[in-house]
This record gives sequence, structure tokens and C-alpha cells, in this order.
Amino acid sequence: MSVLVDISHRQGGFAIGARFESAGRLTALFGASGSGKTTLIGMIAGLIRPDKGRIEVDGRVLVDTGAGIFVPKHKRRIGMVFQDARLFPHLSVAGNLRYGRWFTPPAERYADIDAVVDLLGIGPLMNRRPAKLSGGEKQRVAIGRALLASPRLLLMDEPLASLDEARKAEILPYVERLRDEIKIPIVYVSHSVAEVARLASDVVMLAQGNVVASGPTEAVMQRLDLLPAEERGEGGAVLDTKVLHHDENFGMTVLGSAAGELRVPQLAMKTGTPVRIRIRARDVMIATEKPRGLSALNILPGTITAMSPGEGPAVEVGIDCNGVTVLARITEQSRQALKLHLGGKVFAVIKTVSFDRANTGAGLPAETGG
Amino acid sequence: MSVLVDISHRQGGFAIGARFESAGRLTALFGASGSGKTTLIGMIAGLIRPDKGRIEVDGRVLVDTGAGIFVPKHKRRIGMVFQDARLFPHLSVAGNLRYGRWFTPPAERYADIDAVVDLLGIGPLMNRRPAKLSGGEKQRVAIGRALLASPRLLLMDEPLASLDEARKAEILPYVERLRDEIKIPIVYVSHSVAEVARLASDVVMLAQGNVVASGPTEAVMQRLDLLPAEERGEGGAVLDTKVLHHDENFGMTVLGSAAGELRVPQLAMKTGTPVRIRIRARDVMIATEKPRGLSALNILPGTITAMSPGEGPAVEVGIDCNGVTVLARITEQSRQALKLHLGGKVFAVIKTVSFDRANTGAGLPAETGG
Amino acid sequence: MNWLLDLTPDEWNAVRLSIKVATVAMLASLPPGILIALLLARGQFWGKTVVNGLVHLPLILPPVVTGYLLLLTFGRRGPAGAFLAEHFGIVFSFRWTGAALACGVMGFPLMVRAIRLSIEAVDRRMEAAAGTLGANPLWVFATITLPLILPGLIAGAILAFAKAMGEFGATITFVSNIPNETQTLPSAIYTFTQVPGGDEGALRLTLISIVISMAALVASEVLARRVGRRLDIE
Amino acid sequence: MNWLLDLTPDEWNAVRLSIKVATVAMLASLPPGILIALLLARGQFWGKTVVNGLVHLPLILPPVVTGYLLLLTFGRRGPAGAFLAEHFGIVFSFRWTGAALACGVMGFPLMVRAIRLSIEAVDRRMEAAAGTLGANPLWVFATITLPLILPGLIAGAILAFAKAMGEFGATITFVSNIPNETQTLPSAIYTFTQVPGGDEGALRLTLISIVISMAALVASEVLARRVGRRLDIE
Amino acid sequence: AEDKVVVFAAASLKDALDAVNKACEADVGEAATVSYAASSALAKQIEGGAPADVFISADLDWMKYLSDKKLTKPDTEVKLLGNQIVLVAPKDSAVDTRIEKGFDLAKLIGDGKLAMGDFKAVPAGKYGKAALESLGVWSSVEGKVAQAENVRAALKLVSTGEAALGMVYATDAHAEKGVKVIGTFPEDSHPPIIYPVAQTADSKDKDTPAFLKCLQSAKAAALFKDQGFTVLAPSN
Ligand SMILES: Nc1ncnc2c1ncn2[C@@H]1O[C@H](COP(=O)(O)OP(=O)(O)OP(=O)(O)O)[C@@H](O)[C@H]1O
Ligand SMILES: Nc1ncnc2c1ncn2[C@@H]1O[C@H](COP(=O)(O)OP(=O)(O)OP(=O)(O)O)[C@@H](O)[C@H]1O
Ligand SMILES: [Mg+2]
Ligand SMILES: [Mg+2]
Repeated sequence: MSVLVDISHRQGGFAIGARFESAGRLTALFGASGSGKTTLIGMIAGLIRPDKGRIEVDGRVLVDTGAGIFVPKHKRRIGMVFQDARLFPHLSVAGNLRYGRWFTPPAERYADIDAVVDLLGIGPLMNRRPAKLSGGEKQRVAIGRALLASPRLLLMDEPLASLDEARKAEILPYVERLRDEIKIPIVYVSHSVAEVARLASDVVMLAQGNVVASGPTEAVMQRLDLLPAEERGEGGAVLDTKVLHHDENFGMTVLGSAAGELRVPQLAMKTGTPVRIRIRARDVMIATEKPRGLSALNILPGTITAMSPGEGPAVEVGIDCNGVTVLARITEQSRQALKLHLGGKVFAVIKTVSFDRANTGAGLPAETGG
Repeated sequence: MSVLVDISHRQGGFAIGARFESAGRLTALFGASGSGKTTLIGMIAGLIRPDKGRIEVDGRVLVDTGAGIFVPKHKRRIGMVFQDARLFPHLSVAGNLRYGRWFTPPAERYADIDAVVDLLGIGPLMNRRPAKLSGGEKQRVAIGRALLASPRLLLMDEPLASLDEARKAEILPYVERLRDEIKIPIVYVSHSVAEVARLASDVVMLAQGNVVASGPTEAVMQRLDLLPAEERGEGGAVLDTKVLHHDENFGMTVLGSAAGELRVPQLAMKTGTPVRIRIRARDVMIATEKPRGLSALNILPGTITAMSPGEGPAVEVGIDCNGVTVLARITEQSRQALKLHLGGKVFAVIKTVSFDRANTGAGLPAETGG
Repeated sequence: MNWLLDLTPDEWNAVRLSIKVATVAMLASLPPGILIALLLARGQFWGKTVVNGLVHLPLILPPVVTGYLLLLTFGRRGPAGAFLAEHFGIVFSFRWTGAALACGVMGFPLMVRAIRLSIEAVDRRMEAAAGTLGANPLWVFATITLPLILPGLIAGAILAFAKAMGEFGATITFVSNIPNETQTLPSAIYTFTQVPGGDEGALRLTLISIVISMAALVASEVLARRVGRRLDIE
Repeated sequence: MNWLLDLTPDEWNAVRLSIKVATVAMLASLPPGILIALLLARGQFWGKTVVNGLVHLPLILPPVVTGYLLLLTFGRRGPAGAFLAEHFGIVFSFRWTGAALACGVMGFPLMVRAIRLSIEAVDRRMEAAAGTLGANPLWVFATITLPLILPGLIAGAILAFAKAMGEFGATITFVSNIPNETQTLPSAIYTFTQVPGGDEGALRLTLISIVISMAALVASEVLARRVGRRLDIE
Repeated sequence: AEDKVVVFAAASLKDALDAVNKACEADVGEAATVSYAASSALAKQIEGGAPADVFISADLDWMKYLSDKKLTKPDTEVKLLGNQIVLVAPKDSAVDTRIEKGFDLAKLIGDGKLAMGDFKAVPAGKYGKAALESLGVWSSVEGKVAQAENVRAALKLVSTGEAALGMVYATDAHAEKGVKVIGTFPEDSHPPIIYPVAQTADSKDKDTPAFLKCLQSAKAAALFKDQGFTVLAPSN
């Protein structure tokens, strides 16, 4: 699966010139408000005809202005969850959900209506009209509608923005299942680092219509300088780990990674399952001696390989823990107090409870992810 | 300033029966998707006529079904930022912004158009039609439009949901300034604990149409059990502090609170300014002996006053630090390993970098806030 | 009531015929009406102005002129009339079908306008959304556009029906006034108005015509409201 | 061209008069048209069906009957006519104002329908939003509803204008066919069709009528498109 | 129109009356204003207070309608013109016959239609029906009659070939190139065809008598005859 976009386009005073290629399972489009995310996926969906350029999905040329190719939207089989839900006002929720099924060859229908309805918690709404739904309910139905058309590529335009955390946490695993079990490739627009880090195999970062960075999530997320100042603490290392065993007593799961063992709140996954975790830079403390009498359970020994001033009083410290880089964000005062220097031996200290659900996702099997 | 709501209402299969009173500067309406938040503020704005009940704002009776009182929406001077921006399609951005001014007596116009435009970063959009805006741009214009009508009470329905963190961080201080400088009372719908904790003087928590808790933010935020499981780590203590001095060397500010001194990233506030900070439970570690060689700078001594099992492996530990309760969220394994017990003397350990902008807001002056 | 319904057989036939003619005129002009309305609302083609003008012609021309033009075109010796009669066996001249044609033509601009207005009000983003779900333009039209313009369709249809109930000038000029075949209510009313003392008869038939049209009107309103409620505008 | 424009003074007067009558009819029926359309689209009142029926009446009735009813009501000896003449000095009978009245009445259902359809398509949540910004219902109507229904208003107005340009039956029945006063183009055309050899004259006037109406139609389309572009549907 | 004589005249008189009006301009002082419409409409308008000075009807019934209501000045009423009913066929038709009692009109019509004015409402239709009745052929052709709104419309039906035959005024048939006249119905087969004229009761214009006088003058008679009318009023 691959998406290739190489277009340039003007709309009004806004010029977009984006080139990226992603072979990822879930490619996140990340960027500030007005940076052109919606415009870009509109082009992939066939809603906007770029002035110039080429779009390919899985080797199929959808747009090639040079050759005069423009596959109409209904022939692309690309599902779209719009930023504004755009439900059909004359159809009930059930009618909206079923709409796309008519146009899917039965053999290619992979989405099951009951499962989707269950998951999205929209069972009680089935006979309602869209006008009688709350904002979040609308968005959930819109996700269901796009899914049930069983598209070959799913575009999601900030699908979770209007949902509360509880609902987000419920839906995120399903997005992961789409990605990993149904193996439907997804292009996911978001401005949440947490979502991106958790879900994406690849990230494309947009600023004012231009691609400023793109590549595997691990790589892009480590470049804290690219993140907006407010989000830097959210960035950090993304580790691919495996479930080693469960500690039923304390309700924890022990993950194995190159950096060492990590104890996280229990995951409902079998031993050996790959798990991806994000370690927020701001959740990592540095200790020069192995801490004692401290509630933090994860203590990884390592060597300082990088130090760079961050925003304000912060310093970003890269710690190589047996080949894996963990990022820590501490104050300049602490750096001086602890006399940290490149090559120094230290311990990265991480609380178990920092691995909440937002940071722990189903891992991407080894052969993919960039 | 006070808002009193005591209504019961049915729409379709959904029944709402809410009673709360808030004398707060900024009252947050907090609840899951579909819990009735939009419906409730619709009633305050005069968009929905409750079946039964009474609504008062600042002593003025807006609705009293018993007495047959229903003040029409245009006479309420209650501004509203809708969940879906609802810009007027036939007016330019400038036209939308100026719309409310026509109806405001000049003497009561407190909002300045240039300032608002600057703040929201919508200067370059002034001549655009709403159809040509991105999702986030629309929402910003909607906020500006409501503000510029200079309302006596501002209702905001998830105004920041479709904005990126950078933009959120830019707009939040303005909401604070509205609250503190212009002293316009605000009812703020949100499902983000961070936003609520930062902004709200009072919180009303809704679940399935019913008020499950309401009161000053400090009190409600400590009740982690009321938060959705995914958000519990986000909850925690809300401390009202004062700027003691600035540490220009390290770019930090030292805050004084009853619990002791706290070092946080530098704030652009004068000495003596009240500051409100949230200490997320998940950001607090517990140490039984004073840690050494650790990068965390804030170490508060205290006594364990409460312990309750949280979600999964987590235990929530309340630590009384000189009369102020700080909440920590640790694992059961740590609790056992550290042999924590009620009455035990411990240290609460908090990193300076956990106080990012989302946690640090302008404090509410002492005489208000519940 | 007795006085009202005490009609001669010819008058009863006129009532029946009028309903038939108006119904057929309305139904038969719906498909071309929708098509032309679509073309005018969405199309970008050379000659759109001409099509638009042609559609409005029956409104602009005195009905007698329209009737005469119909006679020249669809009459026995008219080009279209001869062609249709020869190849499809469709004959308009002096037949109720001709009355329906005349009524349909006269109501056409009203119908097209109503439908066109509704089409122009449709949120095209809904159609785009349907497209991404795999619906080709025809399906999009059938499942999204058509349901959304239903209120306009109903309004257009009722206008055409009402117009057909009152149409007289073009009809009588085209297919004349043959009892049981082309004598619609308006023709019968006209006859009454042309004789001294015919007022009472004219009044009676007029009342009947009003009752029928009002019934249709009320039905259309109920229908439109039901459709509207389904659409839940707020 | 020369042949087309080689008109007698009376015919020129008919052209001028028709334009005047159609314009006045259109403009004068706009305010009540908007009002009634609002009432029908939004109102919930007893007797709505009756109002709706009354509005449609001119469509349902043969024009001759409408004209006759106008004569009975607004004629010199009619109750409304006598009242208006006495108290306001407004005289319809056998004046061009009467022709305008007849044309306005005949076009009224068309105009109301178009406007009503547009009103029903307005997103009422926009109006609610304007309300929260302090606009009272009247202002909301003027600043939100009215601009949003502009395309419908234009459509309604042009329908009324076109209808007025073609209206004949009610006009000639109500105000007769007096050259320079009430002889509009359709009446003049009618007169031509009533005499042997009048066809050429009728054709000439018909063409002129078409040209005028088409010009109005094109103007309305351009206007509507400009308004529509301002609204940016998509 | 204030100072002018206002004439309400049956529409079929237009050509002739326009010519007469012009010819009389000098006698009357100025040309009259003539409003042409159906006799029924004109009569009702006069009843409704129309500012007409003179009414010229296409039949006696509508004149009587007004005089019964005392809306005309009885002493001014004159039978002005006469006309004839003829049988016409499309120009290329091969039909030929003599119009006489019991002639086989039904056969001549064949599958086609006989176009005539509405026989209840239009004067020409009434006269035509009376003629066919007195010739004893009405019942055999009644089902084949296509009634038109007026004589001109009936004539159109014939000239376009829609109707096989038609019954119209001689004055109309006379100038229509698309039809040929097959025969004239005998004068005695129908009530006399009369166009009466009268001054209205409300008439105030001082020139009206002059206009009426001129209508009945010899030069008017000549113009009427040009159009195929018979002149009934004695020329004075
Ligand atoms: N139809 C249009 N005509 C002109 N400019 C437009 C149009 N639509 C969007 N824009 C502009 O293009 C830019 C990119 O818009 P886009 O909707 O792609 O942003 P986005 O990244 O999705 O932002 P958000 O996160 O706020 O939804 C914005 O500056 C917007 O103002
Ligand atoms: N017009 C209506 N008729 C019937 N039920 C409705 C209507 N509008 C909303 N509801 C229902 O009422 C409940 C509350 O809706 P409301 O919009 O107030 O939720 P909310 O708390 O704002 O949710 P969200 O965060 O998703 O916007 C929902 O269950 C919704 O389905
Ligand atoms: Mg967007
Ligand atoms: Mg809501």
C-alpha cells in the first residue's frame, strides 16, 4: 500500500505545493489550522481537482494532470470522514450507515454493520435523523458511514476532535484494528500529537501548504523542534515493544524492548504481541544514581547522547538505552545541578501511570511502519 | 454574577433534568458526548424553551415556566459560540464579525474589533466568505463574532475542539482575559479536563442529562472518580498560588503556595500575581526518602491522608502538604513496595516541565472562584 | 349542495375530464421538468439562455398565441403532430391528450422554476459526500438530490396542476371545445360567461373547480409537510 | 428590423404600457408577496389553508373569471373599488393601474410560491445565531433571511414580470382594451388575431413581447448568478 | 381618452371600424377611442361602470342585456350591420356541395371536425347551429362539432387543416387566404345576423351623437361593405 501525492494548487490566496510518498499503514497529516490538511485529502478523495500534479494510491494513478487523468470520486473507493460530519439530512442514522453498502460489491464488503454500530455506541440512535443528534454523535455516525462503504483507503479529517476522551479512547483501538486487522490504509488528519504518535506509522507535517517533514513516526516525533511549542512535551520517543508477560497481581503488563523492561498498566494482549508505546519527553526524569524509595517503577540505564536547549527553561536530553533513544525534557537548572554531560551514565525514570491509553497502542508488526 | 438553572425537559427519547447554581466567573459544563451540554446552554441562550423550570442570570429571570416568562434570545444579550461555527454564508468574515455590533448600545461595547481580529489571527481572512475557510478558521471567526457583540454572558460550546494546540494555547489566555479583565462571565462547554481545570472557577458535571457534581473547580477536580477513566490521570489538585520571584538564569518562576515553593517554567507575570496551577495526579511521584540526584525540582513534604484504588493498577493517594491536598496516582505495586499507609510521611515529587501552559493559567483573584 | 352538484352529464364529464387532464399534464411534465430544471440549475452550456427563454415562453405569450403555436406544431398537419401520429400513433388534435399537452405546456415554466429553485438550494457538499461513498452521479441524483428537492417537486407539481385546472386560452385554441373530449371545466365556464344570464352556471362550475384544486392543494401541503418533517430543518 | 419596429403610435403605446404595467405589477406585489410567503412558510395559524387557497385562486380560475371578479370588486361600482376611490383616490377601473392590478393578481401565486420555497430552504439555525447576537426578529429577517432568499425573490419577481407581459384574459375582462390606457401588448395581439389578415401584426407584437421578456429574463439570471456567487454554495 | 368618444366594440369589427373611425375624424372633431373585446366582456364592463359612450355588440342578446338594465339609451339603438354565415374548407380541400335542406354535411366532414364558434356562447356559433337545425342536419353532425372560442379561432382550425370544414362569418372567410368558401347559408336558415349599436346611458361626451351619426353615414357604409358586411341602417 502506498500513497503518492505530488501536487501544486492555488485556491484564493492560498497556495499549496505538497509532495510526499508514504507506504505506511496509517499516514498522519499533521499541521496547524489552515495549513492545508483538508485541501490535501480533498484532492486524494477526488473532491478537489489540483491545478497540477499527480496522485497515486497503491500504484493506481488517480490524478495526472499531465496525462489528463482524473478518476471521478465515486470510482476511487476512497472513504472519507469529513471534518463537519455531512450526514444526509433526509436519511435516518441507519440509512446513512447503509448508504455506502449499495455501491460496494458484496465480495469486497469487509465492514460489518452490527460490529461498527456496537463499537461506535450508536445503536440507540439508529432511527434518529441527523438533525436530532449531538455534535459528537454526528461524528460517530459519519465514521461509521465511511467505514461501512468498505473503502480501499480511508481518509479521516480530524475525526475525533469533537469527541470526549472516553469516546476517543473507545474509538482509537478500532482505528488500530482497521489498520492492523482489516489492513485498510488510512490517511489521518490530526493536530493532536498524542493521536499521531499512537496511531501513525508515517507522519507528514504540513505548514502553510508545504510539507516540512515526512517519514516514519519514530523519526518525525523525535524532532521536537518541528512540533509547536505547546506540543513539545507531548513529543518524545516511540518504542516498538513486545508483551513479555502479565503481572495479574498488580494489574500490570511487562513489555520487553531493547532498552529494557517496562511496566505499564495491564494490556489485553497476548504474550508476544507487538505493542507501540510513546514515552513523552516530559514524563521522563533523569537520575544520576539509581533512585530508591521512589514510586516510579521503570528505571532504564543509559548514556547521554544529545542535549539541546528546548523551549523556555527546558533542555531536551537524548539517552541511548541500549540502542534505543529515549527523550527526556528537564530544566536547565536540573541539568546543571546534576552536572549532566554528553557520554554521562544516567537513569531514565518513568512512572508506570504515564503509560495511559493515549500512549499505548497496538504495535505495528515489524515488516511495516515506514 | 450568577447563573441559576433548574429545568427539566424532554427531547425525543432524551430527558434532561438539571439543577445547578454557579456564582463563578467561568463555569465549565463538563460531560461526555450526548450528555446534554449543548441542550443546556441552548436553554440559557434562549434557543430552546424548557418544558419546565427556571433560568436566572445575574438575578434577571430569563425563563420561568411557572410564571410564563420567556425572554426572547435577542433580548438576553447572551453571546454564543456554536459547536458548528454557523457563520452567515452571505456575509464576509468582516461582515460576520461586525454583525453583533449593530445591536449593542455603543456604551456597552467593550470588545474592540482590531484587538479581537489580531488575537484570533483572522486578519488575512477579513474579505473571505465563510465557505472558503478551513474548519479551524471558521471556529475562530465564530468566537470573534460572539465576542464583538459584547455580551453580558458568553456561552462557548466546545469552542476549541477544532483548533490545534498552538492556536488553543494562543486563545486560552484571551478567554482568561475575558474572564478576568473584561470580567465577562462565561459558561464553557468542554470535554477536556485540561481546559476545564485551567479555566474554570466552577464546574458542572453532566451525565445523561443529569448534574452529577457541581461546585468550585478545586473540589470537583479532586474527585477523580467522577472523571472518565481515560481522563483520571488528567485530574488532580488545582492550587492557587502567587508569584514569589523569577529566576532569570534558568528561565523559571518560583510560586509560593501553602504546600511550599514550586518551580515552574517562567511566567510573564509580575511578582505577587495570583496564578492557578493544576498538578496532574499522574505527574506526581511519591518518595519515602528525599530523592537525591534526580532531575525533578519540586519536592513537597506531606502526610498521606487518603488512599483509594483507581482504574487498573493505579492507586490514588492524597497527600496533605501543609493543608493543601496534592493527589498522586501510582501503581499498587509501588504502594506495596514503598509500604505506604495512612498517616505516613512522604514526599510528593513533581517535575518542573509538567507545568506546561495547559496547566498554568492566570489565577483567579482571591475574592472569587466559588 | 344539491344546487352545486346538480350538473348535467356534460358538466360531469367536464369535471372528470378536467381532473384527468390536469393530472396527466402534471405527471407527464414532471420528468422533463426535472431534467430541464437540472440543466438550468447546474448546466454550463452554450444556449442555456435560449433554453431558459423557451421554457418561459408560455408564460410570456398570450395563451391564445401559445395555443395557435401548438396548433401549428402538434396539429394534424404540424411537423411534430404528423410525426408523432405516424410513428407512435399519438394524436393530439381534438383529443383530451391535446388538452393535457396544452395544459402541460402552460404549466411548464411554473414547474421548472419551482424545481430549479430547490435544486439550487441543495447543499452540494452532500452530493460530494455521497460520491465518496461510491455513488455515481445518477445514483447521487436519485438518492440525495431528488429526496432533498422533494418539497420543490411537490410545489412545482401542484402549481402545474392548479394551472391546468384553470387553463383555458391555449387549450380551446388548440383542441377547441368538444364535450366529453376536450371540454374541460374552464371551457365550460367560459361558455357560461359568454351568455347573458349564464353567471349562475359559471359560478357553480367555478366553485367545483375551486373545491377540486383546494383538495389537491391541501394534499400537497400535507405531503410537503411530511417530507419537510422528514428533512428536519432544525 | 424595420419591419419589426415599424409600429403605429398605438402599438408603441401598447409596448410602453406593457412594460410599465408589468414592472409596476411586479414591484407592487413584492412586499405583499414576501409577507404572504413568510406567513405560509412559517406561520402556524388557523385558516392558513384558506389563505393558501386564496393565493392560488388566480391560477385555478379561468382568467376571464378572475377578471370578472376583479370587475365586481375593484370596479367603479365594486365595494373595494368604491372605497379606495373615495378614501385614497386610487381608481383601478379602466385605468392602467387596473391592468397592473390584474397582472399582479395573476402573477401573485407564482411569486409567492417561489419566495415561499426559498424561505423554507433557509437554514433556521442561522436566524437563531443572529438572534443570539442581539438582532430582533425584524432585523434577523432583513439581514439574514432576506439576503438568503434573494435568489428566490428574483425568481419570483421574474415570474411575475413574465406573467404580466403575457396576461390577457383577466386584464381585458377587467379593464377592457382601451388604446393608450389599458391596451397592453397581449390585448393588442388579441385584437390583431380577431381580424382577417391580422396575423402579421400579431406576430410582430408577439416578437416584441418576447424580446422584452427575454431581456428581463437574462437580466434576472445575471443578477441571480451574482447573488448566488456571493452566497458561495460550495 | 377624457375628451374622446369611447367606443366598446365587438372584436370582429376592428378593421372596418378602424377605417370608419378614421374617416369620421373630421366630422366628429377627433378620432374615437375604440376598445375591442368580446361582446360579453364589454357588456359586463359597461354594467360595471366603464366609461364607454357607445356599445357595438356582435349580437342582439348582449345589447338586450344592457337595455334591460337601462344601461343604454333606447332611442339611440340601431341595427347597424348584418353578416352572413358561410361554409369553408381548407384551401386544398376537394369538398364541394350545395347548401340546402338535408344536404349530407356529415359525409362531407367524414372523420374530421366541423369547426364553428361555441354554439352556446359565440354569436356565429349560435347562428350556425340554428342554420344547421333548420336545414335538418344538426343531429347528424352534432358529434363532429369542434367549438372554438370565437370565429377567428374556428377559422384557424380550418386554415391549418385541423378541421375539415368550418362555419364562419362571410367577413372573416373573405380575407383568409388559407380557406375557400364552399357556400353561403341561406339568409332564412338562421335568425338575422345583426350588429346593433347604442349610446350608453352614462355617456356624457358631447361628440357621441356626431359619432353615431357618422357611423350610419354613406361613407361609413362603403367602408363596412368593403369588409363584407351588409349595412342595415339607412344611410342618412
Ligand atoms: N474554497 C476556498 N477558497 C479559497 N481559500 C480556501 C478555500 N478553502 C480553504 N481555503 C484556505 O486554504 C487554506 C487551507 O485550508 P484547509 O481547509 O485545507 O486547512 P486545514 O489544514 O484543514 O485547517 P483546519 O485544521 O483549520 O481544518 C486556509 O488558509 C483556508 O483559508
Ligand atoms: N432535536 C433533538 N431531538 C431529540 N433528541 C435530541 C435532539 N437534539 C439532541 N438530542 C439528543 O439529546 C442528547 C443531548 O444532546 P446534546 O447535543 O445536548 O449533547 P452534548 O452534550 O452537547 O454532546 P456533544 O458533546 O456530542 O456535542 C443526545 O443524546 C442527543 O441524541
Ligand atoms: Mg480542515
Ligand atoms: Mg454538543
